[in-house]
Amino acid sequence: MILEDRFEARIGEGDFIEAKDWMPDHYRKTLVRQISQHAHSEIVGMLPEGNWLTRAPTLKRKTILLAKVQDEAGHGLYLYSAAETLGTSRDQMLEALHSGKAKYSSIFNYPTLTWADVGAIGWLVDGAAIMNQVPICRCSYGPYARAMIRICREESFHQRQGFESLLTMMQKGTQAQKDMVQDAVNRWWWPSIMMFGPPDDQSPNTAQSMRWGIKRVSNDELRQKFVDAAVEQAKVLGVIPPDPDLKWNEDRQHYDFGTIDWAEFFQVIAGNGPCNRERLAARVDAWDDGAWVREAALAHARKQEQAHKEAA
Amino acid sequence: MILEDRFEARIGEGDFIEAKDWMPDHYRKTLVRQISQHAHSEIVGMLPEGNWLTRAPTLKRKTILLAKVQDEAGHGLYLYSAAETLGTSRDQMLEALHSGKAKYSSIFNYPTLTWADVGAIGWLVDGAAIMNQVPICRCSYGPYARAMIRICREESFHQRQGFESLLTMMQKGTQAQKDMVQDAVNRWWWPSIMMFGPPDDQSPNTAQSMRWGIKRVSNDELRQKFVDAAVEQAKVLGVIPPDPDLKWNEDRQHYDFGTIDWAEFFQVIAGNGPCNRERLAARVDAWDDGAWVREAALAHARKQEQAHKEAA
Amino acid sequence: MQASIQVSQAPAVQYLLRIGDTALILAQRLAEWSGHAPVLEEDIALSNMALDLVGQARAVLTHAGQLEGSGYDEDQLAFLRDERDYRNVTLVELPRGDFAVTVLRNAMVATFFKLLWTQLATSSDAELAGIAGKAVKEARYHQQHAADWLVRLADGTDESRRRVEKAVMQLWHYNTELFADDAVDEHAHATGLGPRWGDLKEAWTAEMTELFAAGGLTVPAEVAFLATGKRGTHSEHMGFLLAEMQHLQRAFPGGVW
Amino acid sequence: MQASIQVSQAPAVQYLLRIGDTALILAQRLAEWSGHAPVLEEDIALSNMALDLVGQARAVLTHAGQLEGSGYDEDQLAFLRDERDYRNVTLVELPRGDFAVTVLRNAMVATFFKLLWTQLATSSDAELAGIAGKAVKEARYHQQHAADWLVRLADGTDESRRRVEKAVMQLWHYNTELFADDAVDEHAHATGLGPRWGDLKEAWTAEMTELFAAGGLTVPAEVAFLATGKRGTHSEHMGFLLAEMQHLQRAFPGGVW
Repeated sequence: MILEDRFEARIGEGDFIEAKDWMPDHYRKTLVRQISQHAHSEIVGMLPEGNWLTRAPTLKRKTILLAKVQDEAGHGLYLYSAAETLGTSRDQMLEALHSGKAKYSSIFNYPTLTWADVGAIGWLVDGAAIMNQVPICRCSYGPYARAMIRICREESFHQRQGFESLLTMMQKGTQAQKDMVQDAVNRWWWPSIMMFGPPDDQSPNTAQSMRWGIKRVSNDELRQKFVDAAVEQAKVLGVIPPDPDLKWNEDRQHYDFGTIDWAEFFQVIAGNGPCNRERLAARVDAWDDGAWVREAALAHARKQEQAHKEAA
Repeated sequence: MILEDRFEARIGEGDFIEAKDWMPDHYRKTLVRQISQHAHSEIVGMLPEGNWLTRAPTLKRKTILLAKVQDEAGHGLYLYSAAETLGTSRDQMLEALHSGKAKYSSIFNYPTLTWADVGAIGWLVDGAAIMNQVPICRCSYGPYARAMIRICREESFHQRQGFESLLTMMQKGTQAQKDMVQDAVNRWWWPSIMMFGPPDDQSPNTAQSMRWGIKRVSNDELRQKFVDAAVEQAKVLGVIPPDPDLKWNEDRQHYDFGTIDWAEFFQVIAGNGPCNRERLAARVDAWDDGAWVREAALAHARKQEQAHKEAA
Repeated sequence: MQASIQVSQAPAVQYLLRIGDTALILAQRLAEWSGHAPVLEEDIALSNMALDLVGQARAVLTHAGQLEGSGYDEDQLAFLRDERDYRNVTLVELPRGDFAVTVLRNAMVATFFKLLWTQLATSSDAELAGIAGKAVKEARYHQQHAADWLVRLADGTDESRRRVEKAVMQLWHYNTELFADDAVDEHAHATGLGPRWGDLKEAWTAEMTELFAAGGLTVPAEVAFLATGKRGTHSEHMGFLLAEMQHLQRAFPGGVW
Repeated sequence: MQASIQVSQAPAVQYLLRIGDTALILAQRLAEWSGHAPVLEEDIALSNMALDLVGQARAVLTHAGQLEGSGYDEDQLAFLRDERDYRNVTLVELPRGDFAVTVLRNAMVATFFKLLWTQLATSSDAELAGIAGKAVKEARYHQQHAADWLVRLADGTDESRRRVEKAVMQLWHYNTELFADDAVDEHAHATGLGPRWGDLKEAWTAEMTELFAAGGLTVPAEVAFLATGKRGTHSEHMGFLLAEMQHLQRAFPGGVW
C-alpha cells in the first residue's frame, strides 16, 4: 500500500505520473481506455471530413481541409503513442476498435451532407472537443497531458478555421449558401451538445476520474460553458441555434437551454446512428485492404536485418 | 467433293446455308471468326456509351441511351447464338475475347470524352456499322443473315437517334454545346471512316468471303458510300468534317476525301489505341467478378435437377 | 438553369417525389451494371429494369411538377434540386455493391413498389392511378427476377450464400425507413392519394419472409436504426451520385439536349 | 460563375497549365487515401504530398492566370474549365488503384517533377523560378518516399511483388506522354521559360531504371501507346473526377467560400 499512498500523494500535489512510475491497475486501465478512445475518435473523425476532400469548393479550402485531416491523423499517432507508454500496443488498440469493443466519439456517426457540415464540425464539434480537452492538458498522466497540449493548440486553430469558413458564407455568400449553413447548424447543434456525455448524475466513471486527476471538470459544467460560448458565436455568424428554449438566465449568468434528447444519444452509442456501421466498416476495410502492405514492409525489414547480420 | 460442289452451287443460286447443312471447314471457321468478332464488338461497344449512362443530361436521353445499350447486349446475344449454331460455345468465344485472341471493332478503343461523343457514335459509328451490315442481311449463312436483319433495323433507329441528339444541340443549344459537337465530330470522323477496314488491295480475306457470299460489297465501296452520306448529313447538322480535302467530284459523282492515316489504324489494331487495355480489362473484370454468380446459378440448377430426379 | 430550384413542401408533392426519386435513384444505381454484369442476360435484365424505373420516375416527376405549380418539368426536378430536396429512401442510393447486394435490394424495393403501385392504381388522383396501372406490371416482373436470383444465390454455393448473407447484414436495416409514416403519409391517406407506406409493412414483411424462407435465409431482427432519405437527410453516398448525375446540367447552363 | 471559362492557347500559358494541372489532379487522387491508408503514417504522408501538390498547383495556376490576361484566379482555372481544357498528363487522372499503383505513380511523377522543378529553378520567368525553388524540395521528398516503398513492396512478399508488377503493367506505358514534345515545349525552350519535357527523358529513365533495379524490377519495353491528356484529350476517368471536383462551384453559382 506504500506504493499506492505515494501515488495518491503525488496526484494530490499535482505532480505528473510518468510511464515508468508505479500506478494502480485501475488507473492504468482507465487511462488506456480513455486515451485509446480519444485516438480512435481522431482517426474515425478523419472520415466525415475526408468525405469532402475531393469536393472542397476552392483550392484554399481544399488546402485547409487536407491539413486538418492530416492533423487528425497526427493526433491519432501521438495519442496511440501516449497509450503505448502504458503497455498496450497500437495493434491491440486497433483490434479493439475494429471488433467494436472500443468506442470512439459518437459524433462521428453523423454524416456530412453538405460542404457547410465541414465548417460546422470545425466550429461546433471541434469547439466542444476543445472544451473537453483543455482540462486534460492538466491531466495527472504526463505523456497524455503533453500530447494534449499540442493537440489543443491545433484544435483551436481548426475551430477558428471552421468558424471563419461559415462566417465567409454567411457574410459574403448567396442565399443558397446561407441556407446551407443554417441547415448544417440545425443538424450539428444538438449532437455537439451531447458530446460532453451524459449528465453528471448518470456518468458512472466521473468521480474516480476526477479524484485521480484524469478528469478535471464535470460533463455538465463543460456543457454549460460550451453553450454559453456557442450562442454568442451563433450571433456573430447570424445563424439561429435550433433550440427555442435558449435564453439568457440573469440569475445563473448562463444560458438556459432545452431538454437534450438522450434517447437519441444512447441510440447512436448503441450502434444505431446514421453512420455507425459505415464508419467502422471504412476503418476495417482500410485495415484489411492494407494488410498486404504492412506484411510486405515487415518482410522487407526482416530481410534487411538478415542481410545486415550476414554481412557482419 | 460432291458435298463441296453442292455447297458451291447453293451459294451460287443465292440459297441460305443452314446450321445442319454440310459446309467447308474454312467457311465455318471464317463465319465463326466474323460472327463472334461482331458479337464481341456489340458487348465491348456497350462500354464507351455505357460510360455516360449515369451522366445523361435529361431523362429522355437517359432512356434512349439505356435502351440503346440494352439493344447492344441483345445484339451480342443473337450473334453469339448464331455463332453457336456453327458448333462453338459462347464460353469458348468469350475465352478467345478475354485472352486477346479474338478481335472486336477497333473503334471502341477510342474514349467517349463528352456527351456529344454519344451522339457522334450514333451518327457516325452506327452509320458506318449499318453500311457494313446491311449487305450481311443477304449473307449466305441463314442464322447470321436473319440475326442481321433484326440488328440492322435497330441500328438504323440508333443512328437516327444519335443524329437527332446532335441536331438538337446544334440547332437549339448554346455555343458551348455546339463546340462540344464539333469537337466530337473532329475526333470520331476519321476512326469511323477506318471502320470499313483496310483498302481493298490490302484486305486479305475479301476475295474468298465475297465468293462465299459472306461479304457482299468491298471495303472501299462501302467507305465511299459512307463518306458520301455523312458529308451531306454534316451539312444538315452544321458541323465541318475534319478533312480539308473533302470535295465533290463531278466525274466520279462521289466525294473525294483525304488520305487515311492507316498507321493510326494499325496501331489501334495492334493494341496501342487510347483504350484497348481498359476495354479488355473491363470485360475481363466483369467476367471474373461474376464467376461466383455463374457458379451459384449452375450449382442451384444441379441441385434442382437432383431434387426432381429423386422425387421422380 | 444551373442554380438549384426550390420545391413546394406540400404533402402531395412530397408524396410523389418520394416515389419518383426512389425509382430514379435506383435506376441510376442499376445503370452502373450496364456492360459489367456477370452474364449478358443480366446486362439486359438490369438495363431493362433501369429503363422501367426511369420511365416511372419520368411519369411521376412530371406529375409532381404539375401539382407543384411552379412549372418545373421532369428534368428540372431530376437534375436541379439540392441533395437535401431529394426524397428517395436511403436504401436505393447505397453503392451498387456486388451482384448479391443488387439482387437483394431489387427484391426489397420491387416488393415494396409492387404493393405500392397496386394500391395507387385506385388513387383518387386519376393521373397517378394511370401511371400505377402500368408500373405494377413492371414491379411484378422486377420482383420475380430478383426473387429467382435471391433463391439461386442463397442455395447455390458456399460463396454465393456468404455473399447473400453479407448483403442481408448490409441492407436489411434500411427497410424500416420505407414504413416510417409521417404527415406526408397521413395526408395521402386522408385524401385518397395513396396509402400510408406504413400500411404496406405487414404485406411486405410477409412476402419478404416467404422469399427468405425459399432461400433458407433468416430474416434479421429489427433494430432501432432509421434512415431518413425520404425526408431529405441522406447518406454520404448521395452527394457523389448527384455530382455525377447532375454534372452536365450544372456545367452547361441553358443547354438544350 | 458556373459556366465554363475559355483559356488562351498561348504556349506559355499552356506550359504552365500542364504543370499546375498535373499537380492538382494527382493531389485529387492522393486525397482519396485520407482515412483509408494501410497505416496511419501513410495517411499522414499521402495527405502531406497532396497538400504540397495543391500548394504547387495554386502557385502555378495563379501565375498562369496572370500570364493569360483575362483575370482568372486559381479557382476559376481549377474548377471552371471544361474537361478538354485541362492539361494534366493522363497518368495522374487514372483511378487511385491499390497502394502499389499509388506508390509507383508517385515514383514516376515525383521523379519527373524533381527533374522539371530543378530546371525551372533557372527559368527566365522569375515567378516560376521562385515557385520551383520551393517545389523541388517537396518533389525530392515525394520521390524518396515513393522509392522507399517501391523497393519495400518489390522485395517484401510474393503478394506485394505481384501487385507491384501488376502496377508496372498498368502504368508504365503512360510515361511516354510526359516526354512527347510539341510546340508548347519548343516555345518554353526557346524563351527560357522551361525545358522541353522530352529533354528530361534521359535523366528520368536513368533514375527510374536505378530505382527499378533496387527493387529487382524489370523496366518494360517501350510500346507505341501515347496518352494525350496534356493536349486535352483525356481518359474516360477524367470526367468523373471533374464532376466530383467541380460540383460545388457548378451547383452554387456566385458562391463565396
